[in-house]
Amino acid sequence: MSRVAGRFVLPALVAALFAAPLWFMLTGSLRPAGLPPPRTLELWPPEATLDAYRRLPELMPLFRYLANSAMVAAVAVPLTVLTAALTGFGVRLLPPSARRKAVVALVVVLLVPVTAVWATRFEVFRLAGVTDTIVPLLAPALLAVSPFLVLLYAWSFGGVPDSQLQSARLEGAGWLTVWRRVALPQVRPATLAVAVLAFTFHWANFIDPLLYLHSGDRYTFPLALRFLLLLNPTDWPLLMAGCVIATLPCVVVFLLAQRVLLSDDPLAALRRGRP
Amino acid sequence: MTDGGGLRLTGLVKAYGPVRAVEGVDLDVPAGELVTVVGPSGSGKSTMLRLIAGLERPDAGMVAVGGQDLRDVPPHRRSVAMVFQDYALYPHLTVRENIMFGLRVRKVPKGEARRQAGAAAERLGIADLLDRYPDQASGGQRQRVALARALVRSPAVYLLDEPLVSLDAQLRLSTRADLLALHRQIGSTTLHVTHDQAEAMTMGDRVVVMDAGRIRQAGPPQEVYDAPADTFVAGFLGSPPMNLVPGGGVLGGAAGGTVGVRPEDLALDPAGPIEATVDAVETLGSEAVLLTRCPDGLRLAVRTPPRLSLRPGDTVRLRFDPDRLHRFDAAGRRV
Amino acid sequence: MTDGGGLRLTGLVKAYGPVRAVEGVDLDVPAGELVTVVGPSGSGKSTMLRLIAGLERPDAGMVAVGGQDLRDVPPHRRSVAMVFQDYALYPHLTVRENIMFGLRVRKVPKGEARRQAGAAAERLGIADLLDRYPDQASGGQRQRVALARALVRSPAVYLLDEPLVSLDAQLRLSTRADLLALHRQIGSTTLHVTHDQAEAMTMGDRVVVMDAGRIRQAGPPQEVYDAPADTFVAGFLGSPPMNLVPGGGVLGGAAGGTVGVRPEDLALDPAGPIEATVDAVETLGSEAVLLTRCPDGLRLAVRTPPRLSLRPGDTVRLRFDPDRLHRFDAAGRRV
Amino acid sequence: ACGSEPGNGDGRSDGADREITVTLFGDAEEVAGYTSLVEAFEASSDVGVTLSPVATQDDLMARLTTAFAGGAPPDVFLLNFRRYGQFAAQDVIEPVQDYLDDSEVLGEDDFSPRALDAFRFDGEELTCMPQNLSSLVVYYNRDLFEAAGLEPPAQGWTWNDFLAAATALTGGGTYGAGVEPSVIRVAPFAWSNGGDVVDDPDEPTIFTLTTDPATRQAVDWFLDLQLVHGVVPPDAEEQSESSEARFLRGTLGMYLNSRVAVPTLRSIEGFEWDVAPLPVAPGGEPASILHSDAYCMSAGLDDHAAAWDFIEFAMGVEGQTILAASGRTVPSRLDVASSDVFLEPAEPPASSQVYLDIEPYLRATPRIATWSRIEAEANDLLAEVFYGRVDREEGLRRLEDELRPLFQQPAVGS
Amino acid sequence: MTRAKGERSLSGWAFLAPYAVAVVLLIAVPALLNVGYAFTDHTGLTRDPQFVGLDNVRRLADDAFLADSLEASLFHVALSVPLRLLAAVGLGLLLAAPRPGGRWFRTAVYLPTVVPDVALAVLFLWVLNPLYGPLNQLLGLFGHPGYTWLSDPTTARVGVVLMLLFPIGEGFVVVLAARRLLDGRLYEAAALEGCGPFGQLRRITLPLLAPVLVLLAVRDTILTLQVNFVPAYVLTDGRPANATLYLPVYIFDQAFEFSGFAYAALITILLMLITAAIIAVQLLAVRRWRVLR
Ligand SMILES: Nc1ncnc2c1ncn2[C@@H]1O[C@H](COP(=O)(O)OP(=O)(O)OP(=O)(O)O)[C@@H](O)[C@H]1O
Ligand SMILES: Nc1ncnc2c1ncn2[C@@H]1O[C@H](COP(=O)(O)OP(=O)(O)OP(=O)(O)O)[C@@H](O)[C@H]1O
Ligand SMILES: [Mg+2]
Ligand SMILES: [Mg+2]
Repeated sequence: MSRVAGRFVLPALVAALFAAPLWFMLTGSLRPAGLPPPRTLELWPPEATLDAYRRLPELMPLFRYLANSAMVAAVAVPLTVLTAALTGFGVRLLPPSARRKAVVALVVVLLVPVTAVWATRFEVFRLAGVTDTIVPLLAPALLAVSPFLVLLYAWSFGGVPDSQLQSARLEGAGWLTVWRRVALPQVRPATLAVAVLAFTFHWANFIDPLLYLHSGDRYTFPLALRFLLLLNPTDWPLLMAGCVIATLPCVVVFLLAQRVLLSDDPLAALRRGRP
Repeated sequence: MTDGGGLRLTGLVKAYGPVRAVEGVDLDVPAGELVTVVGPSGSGKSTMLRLIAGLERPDAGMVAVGGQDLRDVPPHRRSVAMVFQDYALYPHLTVRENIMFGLRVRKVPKGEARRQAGAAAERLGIADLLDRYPDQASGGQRQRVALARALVRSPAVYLLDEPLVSLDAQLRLSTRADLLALHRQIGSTTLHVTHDQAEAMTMGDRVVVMDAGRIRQAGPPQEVYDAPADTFVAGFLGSPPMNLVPGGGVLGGAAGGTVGVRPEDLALDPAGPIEATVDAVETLGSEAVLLTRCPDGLRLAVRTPPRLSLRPGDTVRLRFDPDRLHRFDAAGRRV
Repeated sequence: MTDGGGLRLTGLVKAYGPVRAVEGVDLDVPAGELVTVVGPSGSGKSTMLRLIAGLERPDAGMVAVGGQDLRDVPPHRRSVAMVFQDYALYPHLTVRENIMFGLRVRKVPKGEARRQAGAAAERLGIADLLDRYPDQASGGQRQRVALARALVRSPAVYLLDEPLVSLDAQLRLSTRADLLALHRQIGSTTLHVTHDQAEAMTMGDRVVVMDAGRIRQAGPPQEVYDAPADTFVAGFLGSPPMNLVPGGGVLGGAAGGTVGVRPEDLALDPAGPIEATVDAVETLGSEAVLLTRCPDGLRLAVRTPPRLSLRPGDTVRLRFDPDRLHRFDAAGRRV
Repeated sequence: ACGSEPGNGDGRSDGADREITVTLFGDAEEVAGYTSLVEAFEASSDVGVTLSPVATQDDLMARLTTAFAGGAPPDVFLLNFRRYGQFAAQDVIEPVQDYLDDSEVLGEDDFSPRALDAFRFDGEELTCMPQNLSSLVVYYNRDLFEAAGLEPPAQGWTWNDFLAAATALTGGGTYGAGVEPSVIRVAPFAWSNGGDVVDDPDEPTIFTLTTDPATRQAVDWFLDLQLVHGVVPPDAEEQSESSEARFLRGTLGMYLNSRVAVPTLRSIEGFEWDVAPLPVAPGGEPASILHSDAYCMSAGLDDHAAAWDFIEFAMGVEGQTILAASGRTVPSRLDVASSDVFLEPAEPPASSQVYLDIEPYLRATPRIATWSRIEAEANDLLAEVFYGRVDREEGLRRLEDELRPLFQQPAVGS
Repeated sequence: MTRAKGERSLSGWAFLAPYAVAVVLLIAVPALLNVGYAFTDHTGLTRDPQFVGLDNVRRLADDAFLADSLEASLFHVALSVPLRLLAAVGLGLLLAAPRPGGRWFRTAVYLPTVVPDVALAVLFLWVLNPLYGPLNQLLGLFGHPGYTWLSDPTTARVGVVLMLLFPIGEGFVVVLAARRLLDGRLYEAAALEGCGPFGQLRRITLPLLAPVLVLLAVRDTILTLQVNFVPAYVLTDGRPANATLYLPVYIFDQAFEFSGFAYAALITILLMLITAAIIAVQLLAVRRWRVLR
């Protein structure tokens, strides 16, 4: 029976622990406004209501902010994946000594604190004439969000044997074709992981819109959440509803990806998903 | 199909750090010839193929196909197909897609590519695997997929790196025949690396024996077998290999040199000049090999018919055919 | 050293989903015996070894070593060493560390483990690779590392899954001899899977022929060769394999059954009863194989001495030794 | 939506067209007010406005610093008084004095002098136009007062009256008063008692919480509310439920805050509430602290005409009325402040006159460049003392000692 | 030049080129500007910074807040990085094995990672709530009175670490994927050589995952020191008594709140040096794992 404990009871406890924050966020958003905070662990609010969600759009142009966020994500996520995948493949192609140098260089890039570039980047954007456009929000995508994602790809591509890459070359494929048709399809779990991480990043990106966007009607949802936070610091249901809306797309994207990403055998899961 | 053009290697050298994998190879393969390459493990066979394919840059020397120097031609522009020792199948593609890959890359229309892939699979007996993935096939089946992938194309040069090792004896025999038929039909220049004595002897127009990054001998198989250029080749081809007797010994003196005799050129003969004790009898079904030892400690292998009632410890007398002796000088070269 | 104890398999069954890899295997290997296992690709050889090692749980049946049922003994507590078909070397360890691994796990002191690893490498001719990583070695070299790793230990049972395929003929021969010597010295019960006819015939005290998850025949090699239990075994052992003539044909009628004759039991004889045309001549150095075709379309392989001046298309006459014919009934069983 | 709008990006630098960017801060409802203001302005003018709101003053600072450092500051930005010194000291604000003097729409005496004075960095020239005039007041729960048999607070009530009321209200899960421990909450009490929190309001070099006896008395009275009398929710209670939430729920008698609380308090349905002035020190005089935000124009831009047009409109009767309607601000325009829009809206508090009565007694904290930093650190330390995490004497001494260097920080941007 | 680089490595560099351009424009140039500013009197508001030499460096020496900030950051890294790594690796390995419902266990572990920083902080304001928060209520079940988490320097720091123990999904997924890539055959070989489950973990899994683990550790160190402060900023904003005034918070305050742009630039350099030093120590410590091979 200790087998069952090891295989199921422990994982289930861990899972419950990690799911708890999200659960409490959800139930928190369903509490009626003005109810005193619960004094015991409460799994479901007594008079659950969607009232907070109804009040949200009245307080701010919720849907415009959401649409702006969605548009940024729609452009930035594919761009991030593309950048990371191409760069990671480049690292993979280098001979071992050069590869080591590239990895060290990427770690150095990773080392540069974000605070070092926030304000000074503005200068670059101003010179390029792109302040108050979507471009500054796409800048992280051009950097693959973080060199970490590039390294993730490089490492995944490492799993594709040299002989396959060479075989494809001999069959007449250029390196871009090899990347697209031989290497990329084999690291789809990595692509999914990068896409999820990129989506979470871009969707929750707060500092870039704060610093580089000026027009209120271009704002993304994380900025809007800050307005909400101020509005009535004690209106927990409203706040939680805002958080739920901020979190929901990430959860949905993740749930779509986890079917493959976290399944017992990602390769098999991908094949089942084929048309 | 392609007429290809011959392959010429001139002074090829390649080292991996301190390891000198290929050390000056010159080879001339006329268009359409099939050459088998044999040599001990680590002798640089795979490396030579990789140099021809352009997957490695030679440290020195030149590869030319059809008279054209390929120095600056990247692999995907060389008209070369290769079967890798480890198959190099694409795990994310089905067997059919694996076979079609090279055609699709070269913009052959999908329907046509499918048809050709189907035909190649049919020929190699893997037609029923077409919709499986490589990891759902057994070792031998995978190897045939790799072969099919090379065969659907019509390159100037085929490079086959031990394409049959994972097949069982029966399958090996039939695939070997298929390969030969195909070669005759397409006529591409082909280099075939193998460890198998039978393949080396039967498949090629010529056999190339490599050792330590160099070509020791190249020529028609029977010629190489009958007149090995040096003791290395003599000891390498043939199973069991030639009995080499430094100094000549019982086979007749050869001061400073070596005298060799093949096991099949020794025979049991109660009146033979050589006396030996039987160390072991290896019965191979159709024949047997006697491992014997002369009183002076010299070991001689003798090929005999099976079902002899000899036991280890028995004493036998052997005769040899003086015409079939091979003589080598002190440096091991044939005289 | 270990005396090991014999190995007994009783009614072993293992299926992967719909694929029935092993379907009821009974086998009894006395302590210290070396058994070779042959069979076509996919016949369940590797699966059988994995069941013995405990890497798979049998669906039914039992594995016992030295009389002890191993059902609930996990692999790391079984005294079993295995050489995997694909080597399974640890990429993060040097060749030396790979060989030492098992010793270190068993708390053999470092110095002692190094010494033993060095000795094993020496014996297999890979001593100069000791400080390289597996990916810096050639295919044949890797296989020897895998072998060395198994050989430094002294388990009750050795399971060798095609341990010699990647070696060239010479190395194979010498390694084979090494293995045999070692076996004699250590005396562990050993199962040796191979595709190589010569190995199957020469190495084992007994040979086991598998097909489709079952054992077709088990016995001393020459006995199996001389008296194959059925047409499958007859066609499987021997290279080229036995000529099988359904209905008997030119070999003399056998209503409903099959008559077989080995290529070495056919001989060229101008007065022979069988007329045939030569399709091909495969010269193997020490001998040649004639592939011939009778007027009724029947193909017969004939083993002959080398250096005959026959060309494809020539007509020859063949004789056979009636005592050496093999007769099988309609179900393919020997009569 | 963004990508499809042609020609965005560098609209302003074209020169010919009249486009300005206005950066300001506020919560969702305030921003809605500013949006109406901008719409009204655009309807009456040829100037186009890009409204660029952020939520908090911290966010505002981040955005302004980035924009200034990057060389593209907004035309107009809203600045709280306590951050003002930092900007004024570095001459990045285009003074409004000349524009106001030339204006045909606005006159200096339309506005609260106290508010204007706060934005004269050198004491002479007006640099920004303060748009509101909030102050620290006491919101109280009328029903609780009645239930406890207390008189509602009246003009001129004293510290003792306050403490007595708070004590009477405390008990049974209810607390008498809620106040956050910070410099701007303590200062009015010190002023009322004749002291000051710093040694020199114009060129401060140190806090005087312990050295000035009058200030010390006020500080002790303030700290005693929590540490001795327990009429203010203790640490854990305050963290669990803020004073504002408590007041909303009806379990807090009095709540000290500025006008900013009003929109939230208006959501109260269960009881009556109103606003009262701060209690006066025994023998002292009334005092409160100025809370004000001002429109500033960035220095160094080519043309300030359009920006001034906007400020003129926002500070005019129409603009101030629009904002006053939100209930959140006390207009700095005294005519609008004393009009019915502010004093008699349909909703509480009934006694909005309180904000105006205190106007003559409003004082401001020092305007030095490092003030916002000093204040932030001081609040931290004060909270430690207020909630008894450190000993009172030691905590106050640390507050004075540790912050002393901040007063001497190199004068930024000199 | 026959010994010229192979076309393959040329192609490799070509694939890296766009990224390199982006790095130069968006990281190198801004970062170098920032380094330059560290030796000026730039406030962030004016546009004509003057070179002041080492004035700012001298200021570092007697900045008591910086000392507090350093202490907070180092405490945070020392506690947070090992715990986060342990959790990610432990859970990754624990949940990697196929089992019915395994996917949902893994999903649950990942979920907190998708919660935006601000939302996470807001949530933990409630979790750590001294009277109503689930954490103190849980402690109550064991008869512990609970803490006023955010009032005491130590518990406040622990609270932040606790909060950051939840979003470990990235490391978790990477460990999971890496573990799956390992050849099952190696485990079989090891088992047959007498290696039990623990031995396999020690001799096969960990060494083979070493490059990934080191990468994760390096990244987590950087993340913890430099990026993860956003939720901390919302949760505690440096309080109480500078206990959570992590370096990035201090930098942010200096650069954006207090017109200390140049000084902030200098502390940024300091932060980078500290991060590099910690990473160097880590790499030295695992040198024998040959992670860069
Ligand atoms: N990438 C490499 N790094 C270092 N040494 C290498 C590398 N590849 C091959 N070698 C060495 O070069 C020599 C020749 O290798 P190669 O693969 O050409 O041998 P081979 O003849 O194909 O052997 P096999 O029959 O075992 O496949 C060997 O000694 C091998 O160890
Ligand atoms: N993991 C698996 N899943 C599904 N089928 C499998 C698996 N492993 C083996 N098989 C199937 O089981 C059968 C027996 O496989 P096994 O590996 O034992 O063959 P083998 O005799 O060792 O063949 P070879 O000589 O090619 O190595 C084959 O048909 C194979 O396809
Ligand atoms: Mg090779
Ligand atoms: Mg097998």
